[in-house]
Amino acid sequence: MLDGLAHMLVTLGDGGALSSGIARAAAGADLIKLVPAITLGATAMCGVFAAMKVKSKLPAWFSVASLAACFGVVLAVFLGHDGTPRVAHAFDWINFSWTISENRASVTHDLVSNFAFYVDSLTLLWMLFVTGLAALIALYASEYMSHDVGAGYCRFFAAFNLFVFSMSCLVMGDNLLLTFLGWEGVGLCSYLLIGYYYTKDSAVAAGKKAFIMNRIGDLGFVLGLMSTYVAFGTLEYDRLFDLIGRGVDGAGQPITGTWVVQVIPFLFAIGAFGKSAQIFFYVWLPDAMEGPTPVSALIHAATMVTAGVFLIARLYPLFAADDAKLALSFVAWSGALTALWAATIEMAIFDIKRVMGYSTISQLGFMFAGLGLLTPTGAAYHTFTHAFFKATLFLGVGAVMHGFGGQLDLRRLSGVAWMRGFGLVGVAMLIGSINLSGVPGTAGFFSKDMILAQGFTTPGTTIWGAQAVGWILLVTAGMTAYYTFRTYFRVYVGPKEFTPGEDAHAHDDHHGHGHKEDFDPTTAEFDPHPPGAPMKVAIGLGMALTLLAAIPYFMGGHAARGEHAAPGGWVGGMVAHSSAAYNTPHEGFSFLGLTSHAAMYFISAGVGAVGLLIAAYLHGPKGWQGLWIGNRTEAATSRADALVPLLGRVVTFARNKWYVDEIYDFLIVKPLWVLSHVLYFIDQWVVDGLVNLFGAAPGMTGKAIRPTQNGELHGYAAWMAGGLAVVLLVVILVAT
Amino acid sequence: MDRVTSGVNTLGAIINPYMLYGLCVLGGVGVCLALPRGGKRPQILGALLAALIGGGAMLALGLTAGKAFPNLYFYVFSLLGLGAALRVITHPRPVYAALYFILTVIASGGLFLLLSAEFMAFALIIVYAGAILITYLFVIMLATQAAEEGQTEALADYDTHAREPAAATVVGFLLLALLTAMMFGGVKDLPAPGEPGHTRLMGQMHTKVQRTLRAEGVISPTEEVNAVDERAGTILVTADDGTYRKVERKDWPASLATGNVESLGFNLLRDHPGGIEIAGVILLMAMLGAVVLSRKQVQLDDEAKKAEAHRLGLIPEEGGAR
Amino acid sequence: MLLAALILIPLLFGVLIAFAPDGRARTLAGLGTTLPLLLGAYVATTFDWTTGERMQLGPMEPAAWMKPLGITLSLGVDSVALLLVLLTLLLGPICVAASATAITTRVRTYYAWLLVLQAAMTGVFCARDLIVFYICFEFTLIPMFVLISLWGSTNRKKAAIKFFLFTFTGSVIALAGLVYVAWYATTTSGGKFAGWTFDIGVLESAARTMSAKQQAFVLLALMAGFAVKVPLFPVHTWLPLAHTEAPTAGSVILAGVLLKLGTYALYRFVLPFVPLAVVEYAPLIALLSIVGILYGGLVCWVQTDVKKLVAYSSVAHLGFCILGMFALNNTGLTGSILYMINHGLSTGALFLLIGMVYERHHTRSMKELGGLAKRMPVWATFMVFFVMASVGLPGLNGFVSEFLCLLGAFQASSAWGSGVWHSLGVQKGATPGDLGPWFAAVAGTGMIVAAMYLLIMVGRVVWGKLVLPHGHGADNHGHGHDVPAADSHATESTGGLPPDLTKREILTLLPLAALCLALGLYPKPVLMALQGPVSRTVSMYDEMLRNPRPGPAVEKSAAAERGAP
Amino acid sequence: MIGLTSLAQAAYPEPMAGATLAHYLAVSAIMFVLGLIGFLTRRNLIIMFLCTELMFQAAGIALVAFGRYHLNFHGQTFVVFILTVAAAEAAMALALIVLLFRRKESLDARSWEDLKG
Repeated sequence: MLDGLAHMLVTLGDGGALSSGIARAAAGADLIKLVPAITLGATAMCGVFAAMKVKSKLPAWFSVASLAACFGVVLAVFLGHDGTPRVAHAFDWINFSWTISENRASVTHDLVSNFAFYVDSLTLLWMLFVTGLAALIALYASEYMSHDVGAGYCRFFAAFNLFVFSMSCLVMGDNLLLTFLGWEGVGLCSYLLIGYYYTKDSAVAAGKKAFIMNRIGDLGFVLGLMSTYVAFGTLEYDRLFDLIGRGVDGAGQPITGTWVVQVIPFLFAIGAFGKSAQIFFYVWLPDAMEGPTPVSALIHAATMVTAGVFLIARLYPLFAADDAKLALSFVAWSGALTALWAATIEMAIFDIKRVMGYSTISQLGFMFAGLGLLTPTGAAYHTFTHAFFKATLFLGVGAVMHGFGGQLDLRRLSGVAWMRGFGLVGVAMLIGSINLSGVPGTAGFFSKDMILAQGFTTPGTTIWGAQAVGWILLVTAGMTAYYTFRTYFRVYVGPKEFTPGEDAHAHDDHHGHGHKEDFDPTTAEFDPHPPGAPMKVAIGLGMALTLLAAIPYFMGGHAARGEHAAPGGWVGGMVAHSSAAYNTPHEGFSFLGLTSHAAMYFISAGVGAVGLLIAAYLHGPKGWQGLWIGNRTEAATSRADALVPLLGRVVTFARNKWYVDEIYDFLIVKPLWVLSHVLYFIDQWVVDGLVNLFGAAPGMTGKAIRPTQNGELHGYAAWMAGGLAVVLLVVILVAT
Repeated sequence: MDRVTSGVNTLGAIINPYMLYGLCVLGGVGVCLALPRGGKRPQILGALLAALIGGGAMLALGLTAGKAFPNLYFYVFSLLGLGAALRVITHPRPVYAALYFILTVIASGGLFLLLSAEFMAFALIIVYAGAILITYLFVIMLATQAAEEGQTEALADYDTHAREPAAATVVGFLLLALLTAMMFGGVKDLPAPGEPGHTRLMGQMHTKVQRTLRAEGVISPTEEVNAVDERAGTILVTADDGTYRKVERKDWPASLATGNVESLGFNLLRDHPGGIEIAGVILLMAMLGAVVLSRKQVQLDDEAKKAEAHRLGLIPEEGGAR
Repeated sequence: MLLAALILIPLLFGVLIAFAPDGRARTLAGLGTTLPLLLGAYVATTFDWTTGERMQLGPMEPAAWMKPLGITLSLGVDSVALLLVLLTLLLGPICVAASATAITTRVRTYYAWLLVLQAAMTGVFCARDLIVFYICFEFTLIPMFVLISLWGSTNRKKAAIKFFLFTFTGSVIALAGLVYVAWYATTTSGGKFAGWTFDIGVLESAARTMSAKQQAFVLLALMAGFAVKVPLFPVHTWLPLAHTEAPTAGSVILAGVLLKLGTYALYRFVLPFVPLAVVEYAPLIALLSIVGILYGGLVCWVQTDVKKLVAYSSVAHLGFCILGMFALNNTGLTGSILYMINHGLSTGALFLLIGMVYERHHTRSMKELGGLAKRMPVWATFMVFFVMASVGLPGLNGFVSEFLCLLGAFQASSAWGSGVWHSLGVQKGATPGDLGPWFAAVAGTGMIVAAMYLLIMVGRVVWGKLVLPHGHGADNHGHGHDVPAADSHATESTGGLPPDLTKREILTLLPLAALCLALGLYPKPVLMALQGPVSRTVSMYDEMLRNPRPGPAVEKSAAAERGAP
Repeated sequence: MIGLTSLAQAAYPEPMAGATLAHYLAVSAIMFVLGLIGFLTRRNLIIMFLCTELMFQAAGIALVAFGRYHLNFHGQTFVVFILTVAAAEAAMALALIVLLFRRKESLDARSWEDLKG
């Protein structure tokens, strides 16, 4: 442990730490150890600030600076990275070996999982956007959380930094166990940050739910991890990938067709589903929107929820080692169904933040489908673009919440973009929306296209029902365009009209501190509070990054252009140099003489356009300000209202999230709760009752013979005489 | 072993078992009747019956002994002791009971004498009859209400009425039947003196041997006993001129024999020193205990006194003369 | 000598306190627990950790005590025992500090018994003689009984009696088993009477030659005693009651050390003494522990008394400990021993925290407490920290041990689906055994349940709106009421303590927190130190499990069966 | 001068003809049973104690008879101890009786049935 720390300190203490550090990075990836060190240090510092009762924005600036430094470190390592995976060893963690005699021979075994970081291009890709966005969002949060300056502020940034630390462990962990540490760590931070407004019961419940649902998935992760150890005798990625690459397990037996490749991927998939809120597990993510918006932006949109994608990408060799690709088919189908399922809900609900939450679930479904459809590149690229545009969208939504007293109902907000100070927000939302709905030319368009096209390219014989997955995704893409612009049209354009939220009690509350004087829900005099400089900087940067995210697609070769060397451009290159490299099938169908990917450009653009147009027709504003076909004149109504009765109960069902929470409650929680009560009853009355019965037996016996002990001297004497007589009788009978 | 077979004389040879059990039953009935019941008549009848049965049993024992009419003293002491014991348990007045007990003790002393336990016989009479029973009498005096002037002493209810006499007698005589039945298993006659016992005490009593020998004139006053070897039957005697000689067993005087007291003393002090110590401690403790207990002042509150007096029938009416 | 000093110093101070004035009792108790702690730290440096399996630090010549019976006053520790001794020593000063304001009546008696208890507990871990072990083992009952029955809460008498009788009954049966082993050891060598001995090392080798049937009976007897102490599933009912009623320091010691006496005894006696029976019944015991994990967890869910909840959670946690132990491989056994220490730290700390709230508000009911984060932020921070340690969050101590226990159970067979050890050598990380992935999978759901009940507890007590019990109000319905945040500081009485933790209380918690973190992030030294004794035990089992047909142990026992009457 | 065997046994003269061990044991048994019956039936505490003394007497007779039968002194030694115990017991018991009598002014054993002081 100490040598790692000492090395880190030396690195830090070196004159001109960063420059020399960068110089060293060329030689090794040791510098990357600074990321967890800095973030952990920042967490501790925030704790110190709390103890010192700092009442300024110091923790925020400190966090922003340290996160920016982290980003710088990652960038430096990235620039110095030559494509070969490296391991940066910090200190030993669970690392021990033992020698036992097996068959009279001493054999040494070990269990090694160190605090060591595995640096390859996949890691760096993830770390780049994790640290970059974290710094950006910390900046945003410095203003967003300003109402809570003091202990709460410190708490927020401590958890924030701890989150980045955990995320870096998750992404960079050199072994499955360290990944798991990060995995659980981000879960903890998610729990703490969702429940940030801890006096609100719904927030506390949401945090709890997130943690517990995650834990269910984590069980899959742990079992997968232990299976891996049993099969391969190691948890370290480099040893693991080496063995899988050779197609053997730890004992040198081939793994093809064994439980190793058939069972383990399923277990990890379940773990990934939990963290990434996929089918069966998604229910926690919408509730997680109870947390402050920066948290939603960073954790529940951009980074943490993509941990599942990362895990499968990281273990892609293991997933791909199965010839039948059972687990990947499972992943593909789960992803597609999740995408569709979430999209149906989004179309019905009114809470704009939850729309974003479900949209995240849906987009994560795309990513999983991409993984399942054998394009880890597509999945990674979509993760990458999604991180930026979804973060931007969240930041925008946060600005609206911040400005309108926590109002989130899209029926109560309209024409926000036209209001003073919200112009940037409107633009940012538009850019986010076109990315999300896949308007051609945007980053989101390209990344989604890679996955969609793969659905029709990957043979159905490899991935079971790949084409069906493709169709589902295509339909979902259309729905995505619809629900994205439904929100956009209703909230950001249209007549300027709003009802302020109940600041102190609404969704994202506690804004009262700084702005209470602005707010009086009884009068229409409410002055929307436009975002300040830090928020604007963050939103602007996010917007810019979102736009720039399309560029990597064109760096390097691309399938659509017939360059098969590194599909997916820059990201493709990054993935190809990592463990997630996979020879993705690209010779699918051809359509009008175009390759599948090229054809998909047009098809998905068409589908997206249909969705967008429907949204414009149903929700668009009237007149010039928006699109001309719209007719909406006030915030609360739209043409869609007329459709609701036609669809009958379906809308109600969808609006109530298909009652999945209730079904879970009825099928799992309630029975368990009843069972618990029954068990407690058993514990008190049967198990303990039995014990008490044993305990009471002597007492009862005593009670039964108590009358003989009446204190009567004669009685005792008579008993003695009688006893003597009996003894004598026995002696006589025995003796004769 | 010789001793066991020579004089086999089980109880079965003395008395027919059925007769014994019959006697037990009859004796039981007698004792039962003799117990105080408040009235006089059945008590006298019972006492007579019990006495008759007892006498009859003793007679039977004697007649069937198979030898010449047995030792008269045994019967005298036995009958005296048992009769007095019967009166101890049947007499309603505690003082009389205590006095009868003294009679029992004396009779037991007689039996002890017959069993050649002279020391114990006198110790018994001195300690029991002389000390313990006198204490009893004191306590009886202390713990009895003084009779009113001019009235005869009223007997307490608990003295005049026995508790469950029938049941107790049945239990008692059942026990007796069992106890006596034990003796049918072959209890032996008392052995004749013959084989020397294991007590070889003379070797330890040089002074006594020397004194006795001098007194009997077996040795001269100037000679001293040097060693006593009882097994070999020699006593080594040294003259003052340094010569020594042996006194053979045949020359030993009868008075040299170890007496009862000597034997008992050796047995007590040599074989049971721990027991003596413990007995001493017990006595000391008893003394301290008695002192402590008797110093304790019991304050009887009026309420309780009255209630108890009521119970005892001392105050017939509320507000009556005290 | 050092070990004897570790036992004698608290004992001496205990006696001293009994005769000291009330005012000095605390100081003396602090001294009497801190000195052994310092000495313990020194002992740890003199211990040779590289050969942890060797009994060390004992006197060269054990003093004979009862010669005819071969009972000696011999002391010595291996690394397992030493770690547990250190845990005991650490909890000593913490318990004294935690009692500073909580104990106001009969102060002298309290601290005297506390120190005597510590001496007895240290003695259990240091004993190398069976009788010394057993005497110390049983002697822990008396101080604990007194602590519960004099300074406990409302139902303390019943709890104390139940605690005493329950554990005592069990351990008497265990004594029968142990004495049987000792008796067996006197007659085995050539059928002649070899003289009594109670040296654990000697008995160990003798006991292994017993026949399978004899071992099964001995196992049953030992389990009867030690499983109660642990406590394993069906015999756990004394624990919640005792925990709930005990004073804070009592609960800390109960959770921290007393339960470990049972697990330690299992490690020290059951595993080495009766391997044949252990192999045969390991799945059954593992099953019971799994039942305990889930059952304890689910029962926790419906508790309203925080302390009771944590008490039941101990049942669940120690289920993991036993599961790992009976996996009979290195990972499992290492995890199990580490679990003993970790559970002592985190659960002990939780009891301390609950005690601190109880001292202020005189209630432990979740219905009457809520949202304490607002009022007691420092307390809340510690609470969340230790709850996370208890939940098994990686990076904190609980995870390492829990993971190792589960991994041990998981690998104790070949693979998924096979269930039984039959394809030896196919899987690198697998070890012979009869448990397997399914055991780990089912037990693993305990992780979820643990998160569930602990977070529900945290959600109610730490988060949410501030709820405090009625002080002395007229309308005391026991349901608490919402206290507006503004006047929350002045209105409620907090037993003369400030609303949040005092410096003393923080100082009691800090060492525990630091250790939780240290053992979570750098458990390597401990893990390596445990490998000596663990490997020694596991090697034997490995041998036996790999050669289920007449192996050396079985042959020996067959010979013994012929030889024995 | 006396015979060869007489010296050591001089303490035990010829047994009285006709009285066997059984005779003495029978007397002892009857006396014991009488004492027992007395103890069971009488309600006066003092008389009850007298009855226990009676049983002591019976035991003494049996012991001495057995001692005589075995030609040793252990029986008599035991009687010495019985005497000691009887004396101690009498002292204590009588003190207690006086105490009890002072408290309730009654010697009825039934007054003391309530097992509490």
